[in-house]
Order: sequence, then C-alpha cells, then structure tokens
Amino acid sequence: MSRIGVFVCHCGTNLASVVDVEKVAAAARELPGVSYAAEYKYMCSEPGQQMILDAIAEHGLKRIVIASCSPRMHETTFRKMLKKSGVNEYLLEIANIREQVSWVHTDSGVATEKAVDLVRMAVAKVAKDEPLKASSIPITKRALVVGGGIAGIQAALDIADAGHEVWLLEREPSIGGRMVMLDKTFPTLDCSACISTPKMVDMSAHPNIKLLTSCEVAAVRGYIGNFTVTIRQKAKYVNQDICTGCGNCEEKCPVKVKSDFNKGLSDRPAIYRLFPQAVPAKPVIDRAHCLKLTKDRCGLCEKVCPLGCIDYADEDREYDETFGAVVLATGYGLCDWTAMYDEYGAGRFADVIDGLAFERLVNASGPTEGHIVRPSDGAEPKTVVLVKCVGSRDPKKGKPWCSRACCMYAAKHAHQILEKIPGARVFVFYIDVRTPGKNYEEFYDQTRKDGAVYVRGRVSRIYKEGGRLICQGEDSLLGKQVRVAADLVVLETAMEPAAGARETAALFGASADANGWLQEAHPKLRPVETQAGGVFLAGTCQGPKDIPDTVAQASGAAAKAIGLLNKDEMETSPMIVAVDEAKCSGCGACVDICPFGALSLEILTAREGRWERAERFVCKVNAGLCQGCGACTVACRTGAIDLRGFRNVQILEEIDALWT
Amino acid sequence: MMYLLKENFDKAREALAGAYAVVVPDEVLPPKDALFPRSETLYETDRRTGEARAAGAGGKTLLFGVRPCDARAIGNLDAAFLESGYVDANYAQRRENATIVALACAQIPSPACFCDSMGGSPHEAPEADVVLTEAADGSGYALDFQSEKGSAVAEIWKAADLIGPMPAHLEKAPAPTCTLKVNKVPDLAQKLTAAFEDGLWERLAEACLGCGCCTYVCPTCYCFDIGLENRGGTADTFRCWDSCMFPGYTQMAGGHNPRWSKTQRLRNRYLHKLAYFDERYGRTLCVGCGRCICRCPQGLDITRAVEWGERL
Amino acid sequence: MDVANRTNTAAGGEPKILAFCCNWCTYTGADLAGLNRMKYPANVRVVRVPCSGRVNPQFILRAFARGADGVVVCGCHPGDCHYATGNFFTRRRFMLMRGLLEFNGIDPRRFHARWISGSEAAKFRDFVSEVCAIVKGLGHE
Amino acid sequence: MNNFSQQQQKIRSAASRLLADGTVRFVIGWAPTRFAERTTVLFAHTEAEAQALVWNAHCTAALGKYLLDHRLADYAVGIVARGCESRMINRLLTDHQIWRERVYILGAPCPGMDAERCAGCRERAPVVWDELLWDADGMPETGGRQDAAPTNLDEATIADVGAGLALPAVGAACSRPLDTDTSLRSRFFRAEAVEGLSAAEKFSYWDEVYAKCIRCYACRQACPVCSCRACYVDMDRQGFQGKQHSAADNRVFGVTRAFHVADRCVECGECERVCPMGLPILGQTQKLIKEIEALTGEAYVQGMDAEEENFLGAFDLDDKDDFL
Repeated sequence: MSRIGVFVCHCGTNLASVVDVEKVAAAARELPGVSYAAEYKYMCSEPGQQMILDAIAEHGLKRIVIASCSPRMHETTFRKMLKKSGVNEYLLEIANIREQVSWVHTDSGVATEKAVDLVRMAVAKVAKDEPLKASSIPITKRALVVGGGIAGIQAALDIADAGHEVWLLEREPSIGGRMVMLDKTFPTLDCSACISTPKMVDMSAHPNIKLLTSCEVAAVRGYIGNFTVTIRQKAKYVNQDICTGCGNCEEKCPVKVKSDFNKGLSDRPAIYRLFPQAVPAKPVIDRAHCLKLTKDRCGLCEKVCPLGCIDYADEDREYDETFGAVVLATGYGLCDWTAMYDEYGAGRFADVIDGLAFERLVNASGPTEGHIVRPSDGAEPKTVVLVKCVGSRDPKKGKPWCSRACCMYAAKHAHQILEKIPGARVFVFYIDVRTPGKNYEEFYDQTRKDGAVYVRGRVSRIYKEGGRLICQGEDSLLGKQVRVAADLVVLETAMEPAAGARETAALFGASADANGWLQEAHPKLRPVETQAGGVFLAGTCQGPKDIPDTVAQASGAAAKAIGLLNKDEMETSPMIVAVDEAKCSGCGACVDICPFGALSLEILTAREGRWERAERFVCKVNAGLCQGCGACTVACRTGAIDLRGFRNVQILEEIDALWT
Repeated sequence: MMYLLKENFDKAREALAGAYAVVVPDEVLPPKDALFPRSETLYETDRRTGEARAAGAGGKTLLFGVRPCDARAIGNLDAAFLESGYVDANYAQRRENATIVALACAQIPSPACFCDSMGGSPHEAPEADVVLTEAADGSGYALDFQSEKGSAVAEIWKAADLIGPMPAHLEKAPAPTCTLKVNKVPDLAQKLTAAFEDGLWERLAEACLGCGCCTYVCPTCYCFDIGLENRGGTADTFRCWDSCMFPGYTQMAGGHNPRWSKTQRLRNRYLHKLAYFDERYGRTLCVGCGRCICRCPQGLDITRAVEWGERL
Repeated sequence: MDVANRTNTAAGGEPKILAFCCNWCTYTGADLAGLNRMKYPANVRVVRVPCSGRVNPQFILRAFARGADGVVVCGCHPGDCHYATGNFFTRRRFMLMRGLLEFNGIDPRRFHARWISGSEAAKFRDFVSEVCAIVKGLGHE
Repeated sequence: MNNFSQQQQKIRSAASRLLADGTVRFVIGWAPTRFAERTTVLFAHTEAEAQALVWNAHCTAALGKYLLDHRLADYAVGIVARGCESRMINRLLTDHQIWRERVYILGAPCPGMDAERCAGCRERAPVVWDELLWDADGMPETGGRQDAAPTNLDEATIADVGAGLALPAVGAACSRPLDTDTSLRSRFFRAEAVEGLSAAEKFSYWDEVYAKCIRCYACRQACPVCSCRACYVDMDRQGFQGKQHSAADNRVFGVTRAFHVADRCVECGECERVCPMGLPILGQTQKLIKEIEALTGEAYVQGMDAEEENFLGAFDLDDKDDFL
C-alpha cells in the first residue's frame, strides 16, 4: 500500500463556500492507496502544516496530496514543510481546487465532483512519484568576460568590485573596443576617450582583473558554475612581462600598414600598439606584415629594444581555465556598405566615408588631430552630406533592423561640423528621426537650430561632377528630387553583430537570432540572460544600442554573474531528464530537440550478447544544462529518456484516474 | 454411418446456433482462440479491499469446420493444460463447454501442409466430437459421431431432419496426400537435442525477423503471459498470448536474458515443436498444419530442421 | 480509442475534457482566470506539464482510449516558450497527430490545441467554453 | 523481357568475390524455397553458397533490417540493396544504428517485384552503394510491378529445391477491406483509399482492421525505422501499452507505431507485406508523410541520404498552426 495522505484545504471560505470539502475528503478516503484524508481551514498556515506533519507521523504516511490553491502558489511551501518530516519533498502532489475549481465554478455539485476528480488524479500521480534529491554543483568563483569594449569593461569592473576574480578576454591587442575610437559622445558631448580610458586604466590596475589581449575562445566544456574554457593566446612576439612600452621599436619599424583603428586614414608600423592609450600599453608584432616574420630580414626592433623583449619564435598557444560565469560582450561591427550600395560609389570615392571614419577625422588624437578634412586632398569641406540608415531599415539591400544610435550620432556629427568649420553647410538625409533618450530630442533640436538641414528621403545616387560629390535623392516632404553638391559625404551605416559572435556564443551554448544578434532568454523579462545557464549578455552583441544602454546592460549582466558567483554551490532542480542506457538506442532524436544542448551522443563500449566489446551510441544528459522541459522525452519512442517528476507513467496514471 | 447432404451443410451449421455459440475458424488463425483466447480477464480485484472475483470463461461453444490437424492440435493443448498435473481452470471450463465438429480435408488446403508426415492424416480427427468426411461422389458428408458431445449434435440434426443413414452405394472419399513430404526421422527428438550446440541453428535463424507471427498462427503454441492493468478502482488480471520469439519472453527482472539471441529463440521453438513436448508427453507437438511456413514473411520453414535432423 | 462506446456522454453523463497545460503560460492563465473569478464549464480537467513539448501524443491516444470526450493541448505562444523552443516541436507533433486521429475516424472536433499565455485568462475561459460546447454538441456517435 | 538471369549472375559473382577476398563475413541476398513463388533470405557465407543466391520477381523480402542484427559486430557485412534497401541503410545510418564502413553495399536497381508494396514505389534504384551491379537505365522509374518472371530454379544450385508448388503471398487469402489490385498505384494509394470515407466509416474501417490484428509485431520487426533496443510495446510496466488484445488496444498500438515512424518512414512497405493477417496498415504511415508534405509544401522522402533532418526533430518559426 502506498500510504497516501490527502489533505483538503478550505482556504477560509474560498474553497469551502463552493466545494463540499468534507465530501472531497470522504471520497479521497475511498481511493486506492489512500490511508488518511483530512480537511482543514488553512493548510498553508502554521497549524495547518503542523497538522499534516502530525498526521504523517501518526499514520505513517509516505506520500502526500494537498488539495488547495494552485501549485504555483504553495508547492514550494509544502515542499519545505515536508523537509521537516520523514517524507521526501518530491513525494507531493497538489490538486488545484481553488483557482481551477471553486473560483471558476458556481454549482457546488459539479465543482465538488471536479474537485474529487482532481484529487483522484493527484493521488494516482503521487503513487508513482519517486523520491528525488536536489543536487548541488560547486561554483568556480571566477568570471570570464568575452570582449573588451565598454560593455565588457563595465561588466568586468562591476564583478571585480564585488570581490570576484574576473578574466577579460579580448581578441585585439588592446581593450577599448569601439568607444575609444569615438570623439565625443552624445548628447553631452563629453570626450569619449576621457571617460573610457580611465576605466581601461582601472581595469589594468584592478587586483581582481586579469586582462587577456590577442586571445580567443577556442573551445568550451562544462556548464553553469563550471565552464572549462580553452583560451587561444595568439603570439605577440613581444615579451609582455619585460616590455615597458618605451616605443623605440615602433619608431624604428620600417613597415607602413594602413591603420584599421584609424579606418585607413593613417599608417602604422608592423610592431605597433592599437592606439596611443592602448591597454596594455605594450606593442605587438603584426605577423602578416613584419619583414622578419614574413621574409626573414630587417630585425630592427630586436636591435633597438633595450630590454630584449622581442621574440620572433613566439607561437600561439592554448590552455584551459575554469570559470563559474560568463559574460558575452562581443560587440558590433559596421556593415560593409561598399558591397551593398553600388549607387554610392561602392568605395570608389575617397570622400564618401562612414561614421566611424568621421569619428577618427574629428578626434583630436586622430590622424588629422581633429581637423575635419577631405581624405582625398586634405581640404576643408564646406558642404557635408550625412546619409542616415545606410544599411539599416533596408531589408532589400541591407539589414532589416534600426541601428538605434545613428540618429543621434548623425546629429552629433552635424553639430561638430557646424562648430568646427565656420560657414559650413550640413544636409542630413533621413527616413525618420528617432530620439528616444534622455536629452536626445533636445540635442537634435539644437542641431537643427544650429543650421543642419534635414531632408526626408533616401539618397538614391552619389556621383562625381566637377570635383564634387552630387547626392541625389527625393525629398519626400516636398515630393521632388533634390541634388546636393557635397565636398564630403558621411554614411551613417548599420551596426551588425561582430564577426564570429554567433560561433563564439555557440561554444558556450548560447544562440543567436536569425540576424546574428545573440539571443536573450526572454525579450522582456530576462534580457541579460541566455538560454545557457550562467552565460549573460552585455551590450551590442544582443542588439544595436547606444553607450548608456550598453553600460546599463553590462551592469545588469554583471549583477547576474555576481549573484551566481556569490554562491558556493548551486542547487540544481532534480526534475530533469535521465536516460536509461540499457534502453537507449542512441538514435539521437532527443539531441536535436534540446534547446540547451544538454544532450549528446557518446559511444558506450560494453559486453553485449556475443560481442565482448560492442560499441554503440547512447545519449548522455548534462545535468547542469537540462532545464527540465521534457520536450526530448516525446522524441524518445522507447521512453529511455524520461523526465523526473513528470515521467510518462505518472502522466498516464493521471489520465487513467479520470476514467475508471 | 449417418450422412449429410452437401446442400444441407449450411443448415446443419445454423441448426446448432440455438444450443451453442457456433465458431467458424478464421482462415488464418487456428481455432485455439476459442479455447485459449488471445486475451482473457482471469479475475478482477477491487483495489481498495483487495477482493478478487474470477471472471469466468463463458458458455457452450461449438467449433464448426475444424481441420483434422487443428483437432489434433487441440489434443496437444489438452495435454499441456489438463494433463500435465495442473489443470488450468479457464481452459478446462472452455474445453468442457466446447464441441468440435471437424471437416476432413477433401483437398489439401495449402502446398505447405505436411500433416501426414507428422503422424496425422487429412481425414482423421480422433479428438473431434464429430467428423464430416466428403463422400467419394461429392454429394455429401459421411458423419462420424465420436463422443457423447457428438451424439448431442446428432440429436439436434436428427430433430431438424437434416441427416439420415448413408446410402449403401456411397463410401468416404480416399484421403488426399500432402504435397510437402517430410521423411519420418527415427529418434528425431534425441538427435536434435543432442545437436543443441550445433552452429547450424544459427544458419537456420539468420533469416528470422524475430516477429511472433509463427507462434500466433500455430495451433499448438500455448505460451501466455499474465498481466495486471489498473482500471480505476479495479485491477484486471488478464492472460494473453505470448511468444517465445520475443526477447521479453525470457527477460528476467534483473535484466539478464538467458535467450538473448534470435538463434536461441528459434532453436527453442523448433525443439519445443519437435523434441521437448515429445519428451514430456510422448507426442510431437507440431501437427504439420503448415501455417508457420505459409505466413512467415521471410520464408523460414520448420521442415528444414526435420531434414537436417535426418542428416545428423 | 473506442470513443463511440466509452465516452461519458454515451453513459448520459457530463462530458469530460482533458487539458494539458504548460506550467508557464496556460496553467498560469488558467490560474489567472480563477483569480479574476471568471466562470467556465466544469467539464475540463487540467494536467500540469512543464512545457507543451512534454505532451506526448500517445497521452492523447490514451485519453481517447480510456473514454475522453475531448482532449486539448495548450502552451505558450510560439516564440514565448519558457524553454525557448518547446512549443515549436509541439506544433509539428500535434499537426501530425491530429491528421492521424482524423484518418482513424476520431472526430477532429474532439481534439484541440491552442496557444494561451499567462495573461490570457479570458482566452482560456473562452477556449474551454468553446471546446465544451463543441464536444457537448457532438454527443456520442 | 527480363534481365533477371544476367543480373542474378552478377549478384553471384560479386558475392563470391567479396567472400573470397575477405571483404565481408557474409552477403545477404535471396534464395529459393520449396515453393515456386516464394524466396527466403540467405546469408551466403561461402562462395558455394553465393551460387545459391537468386534474383527474380519473388525477391520480395527487404533485407535492410538484418543489418541491425549485426550492428554491434566488428566485421563487415555484404548486402544486395535495391532502392528500398539503400534507403533503409541511409535511415539506419542517420539513426546511428550501423557503421557505414562495416556494410558493403551491392547496388541492385530493381524493376519492382511481385509484391503489392512495390506498386507505389518511386525510388527503385539504389541511392547509396559501394558497387553498382548494373545500370539503372531502362528500369521503370515509377509505379507498377513487373510481370512475375519465372523463378530461375534451374539456375539455382541449391540441392533441395522442392516441388515448386505456388504458395500465395504472406498475407493473402485474408479478407482485406481493400481490393488487392497490384497495378500502377499512386504513391499514397492506401491512404487515399481511406481519406474519402466519412468519419464513421473510417472508424469502422480501422475497427475491422484492428479486430484482426494479432499483435505479432511482424510490422515492427520488419520496419527498418523501428530500431529501438526496446520497443515501448514490450515494456508494459512503462505504462503506454499493456499486453491485452482488443480492437481498442490494438488500435492504440497501430496508431502509435505509425506515429513512431512518422517522419522517418522510408516507404518500403515491409510493414504491410509481412502482416500475416494481410492488414492494410501502410495507409497509416502514408497519411503521415502526406501531412508532412502538406505542411512544408515540399517533397518529403526519407532515406535519400544519411544526413537528413527529421521533420519532428526540427521546426520552422513560420510553421503553420492553422490546425489550432
């Protein structure tokens, strides 16, 4: 006999006014396996719980059914209560006779009949419940932040300030990301470098932070609390431990390469740092252009280095480290407009540049020391056209999404041109102007007052005529074609996910949406979490956003990571799937279903029948990743994989109980 | 000798419908279903009180038109269910209630028939209560009433004026002979069991799919399983056919399965049909009806094992 | 599956409809209907499952075999699944199962599926009422 | 005209060669029985046995499922594979049941055999092989079986060929609710025959079918897609299905079996061919493939390659849910 106890709650009059609770308890006493049934005014109250505990002791009850409010309300309460008894807290079922009976039905007769049915179902199910034990996994108290832009920096600082060790991994030779390329930030026009470089210095000096530059994630094993990450350290060819960053080598290097950081507007040597304030402030050798590494000649840097830091034999190496939490902050790139917009010259015109190049032009530490000039001849432009939504909001040629920051930085660019070049004229071609942010609309207003001319319409064509760039488009407010002869054209291009973001996220079990932006666990309620436990999102990797939003999300992701790392151990729900390997045929149908990557096929070698060492596939469950949805169980025809707490046999018993 | 005109054949069957539930055997399945059903409830248990109630095994039946080989097979089932020391109550009740009217084969029903190689005959059915044998001229059937139950049938037919004495000039048609011939092998049972470990069993079983078709169409397979199914407040204890060709048949609770390969299972089936039953009851279980040959989707043939035994 | 003979309506009683509801959306929606004291027919019996993806179509076969007058499967709206993708599989599975039931002579009006979110209490009420009316109308064949 | 004799010779020589050079442990093919219109399956272990392999219109049994018996083996197995067998092999590979390198496939383009299941077959040439025994050209691509050619018993060197009496097809002589016309059929001929019925007619149609079912599970055993180590139906304690026989229980089995193979069925039709009761169960699986095609609007043919995605193991964000 199962020795099931059934406890029917009155919930004051909530239940008892409609359901004949005594009749329900009486009916329960007649059910197979039920040894005891009682009713009480408030089961969830202190005396109610005590009554249940007493009944368990007195009647030797082994399994408990409580007919009361929704399990979403008090299942946890009663589970906690059972921990005080000898009964395993998972040998409990709740029959929801309040929300789904007394509150929705008025006829006492049918309501009572339904309540009895629900109790019968719960009794049938509880008889098949298994004792379960929540297990816990230890948490490695160290976070990994992938990406060293402002999002990664902010997240790393927040986690480190909370007292946890953080490793920040950046694939470029310096942290800083996109923000350090910018000149000023809207709407306050404070200097981007002035607010971001101190954070970078904080980073390098923080006792809890370890910086990994020129590094990539090569592989990941494990799951929440314990990710074992294989880190690939790319060769730097400069001993970073000894180098003081004196800069001798950079001065003497004979090689000239277009600087990516300056968007090709200047050159850099083959031994270089990304930008003057780079962190770490030490150069690395660009192996693709170094004469010594490519042609085995030169070797100047080695000669001029006073400390003997140069090591041409340096090699990429890989090593494993374990982390408890991961923040993905892989950032964004700008779309390659030259491949999309032939009508804008597809890159043939030197004076058609993108917004980031303009940032370098206008930046005091940039190649022109902040003078806005035409890249083609160095002359100061008098008429500048800014084209918004290049690549954005253009499903046919570009991307379907709005890149969110462009409206504002276009206004900022207009403002900067009008401020720096007296008498300059600025035309802004736009589809809509979107300024949803604190002080944003005001900034846009001011820019127009300053003289920027906003033209509503797309530029359909840019061509050269008499040394100037003719921007032709329709002014859709006037309903006619307009042509503007410009000296410089700035295309405010679309943000897109950084190259490799999807692949990197996939290593951690996180996914990207159809557009390549990393997928949050819930668009509203879990915006910084991913489907992979312990993996959080910060900044533009999740979708286009401006700096304030990026920083806010980074702190949010950090808070989640801190919450995880503050625990020594994490309790995992025991209501997850388990595989019976003897039955599993290794077909892999379940593996395709799991959204968390918790299932995998492994080869099992065992004696079977006449074969001493038979090899076959079986499914393995990663208990740290399984979230207990049970979708895989349906794909398993054998029933080899089953969901604890909701096993096939339990649900079938519930069904059977309804029809006797 | 009584005689039934061919034109009265259907009437003869219909005349019995008042006194018996008349069962005309299926074309594919043997008539064992009427005595040993595919599935039957043995007893129902009240899940609260634990009180059990036997389900009972029905009233009077009459199997009409049973083939002689199948009648012989019923004799083998009797040996297993009634004469082995334990009397199976449900089988006994059904058997007691059943009257068997056999119809001797005028022609050989299937090229796979080999009853006359297994000691039977297309015309002889001593286990039957009544045997209908076609007259040589095809006009009707000579009737042999072989038991009290048979006499009861005779009374009904007489009362309905359906039968009369067999005209003197008529005689039973001679028994046809099966086209599939299997040589009688002296000591077949001993020879086959002695060859238990022979590698040829594996060769015989290679083409076997492992379905239970041969056992379900066999008139002499009587293995069963007993199960329990909860139906709300009551639990049905039921018995259903089982098949030694299924791995689950010998599966033990701890996971071990002594007959884990299909070779072992096929060997067991063949040996049961040709040796084990003989050792225990002194008669070969296989009656040569040919159904397992006819219905095997992969063309397996039990007579191959007999031939092989001959060469041993 | 012997619908014709074993349904409750055949015995002259009220039909019983079995409803599989996912914990995160529809079960919550049903609870909300209760909180709002909405009224609907008492014929529905809810089985709580973590995700509609947990609902094995064989459960539906079982329910009909045991005598269910109607069966419904409810889950989160596509894209809102608590487990990201569970209900996408539900959708394909039950699209096939429904066709198969119909092919086997089970009146498709006895089986329904619907996406009902945690906030759609009224939709839950309406859906249950609608299915109940349909199933009552079918009676027994 | 038929090329059976020439082709049979090719099968025998290829099998002999593979056995002689040790490529395979044995070659799975067909051999004659005592009965003219019946073949059995032969595992030829020696060159002499390879000479007993036959190729004629009565080679109806599909061979693919036998590979499962040797799925754990460390040796290679040779197999004669027609279109259906080759799709079975791909399916078994997709389901991780066999190792490709342990199967040597002798591709045998098929003219359509003397079996009802071949009537709706669209893919008669093998889709995977190690060696194609003869060109697929000239093979009818769709529908219709070949006229039954005489069994090449004279060529069979097996010693004990019997009287050569005709034995009808496995499920024949059982009353079928459907006609048994084996001429050219549409791909989903069985399903279409049922679809036109009213709900009540459908119900009684299947009632009649499942009242006859004896639950011998030949349909499951023959099915190359039923590769589970333990079938749900053999585990009554698990709760899905008891062992009781009744039209209702059998029907649950029938529908469940169809659903279990739904998106993986290679349409070989073995389930129906092997049914000793001659039940027209192919309609169940055909119906499911029809449904899949109706949803995706694309052809859904399984077994064409080994890297297929299962319909039920995937989803499209825009899948129709107009059934709701």
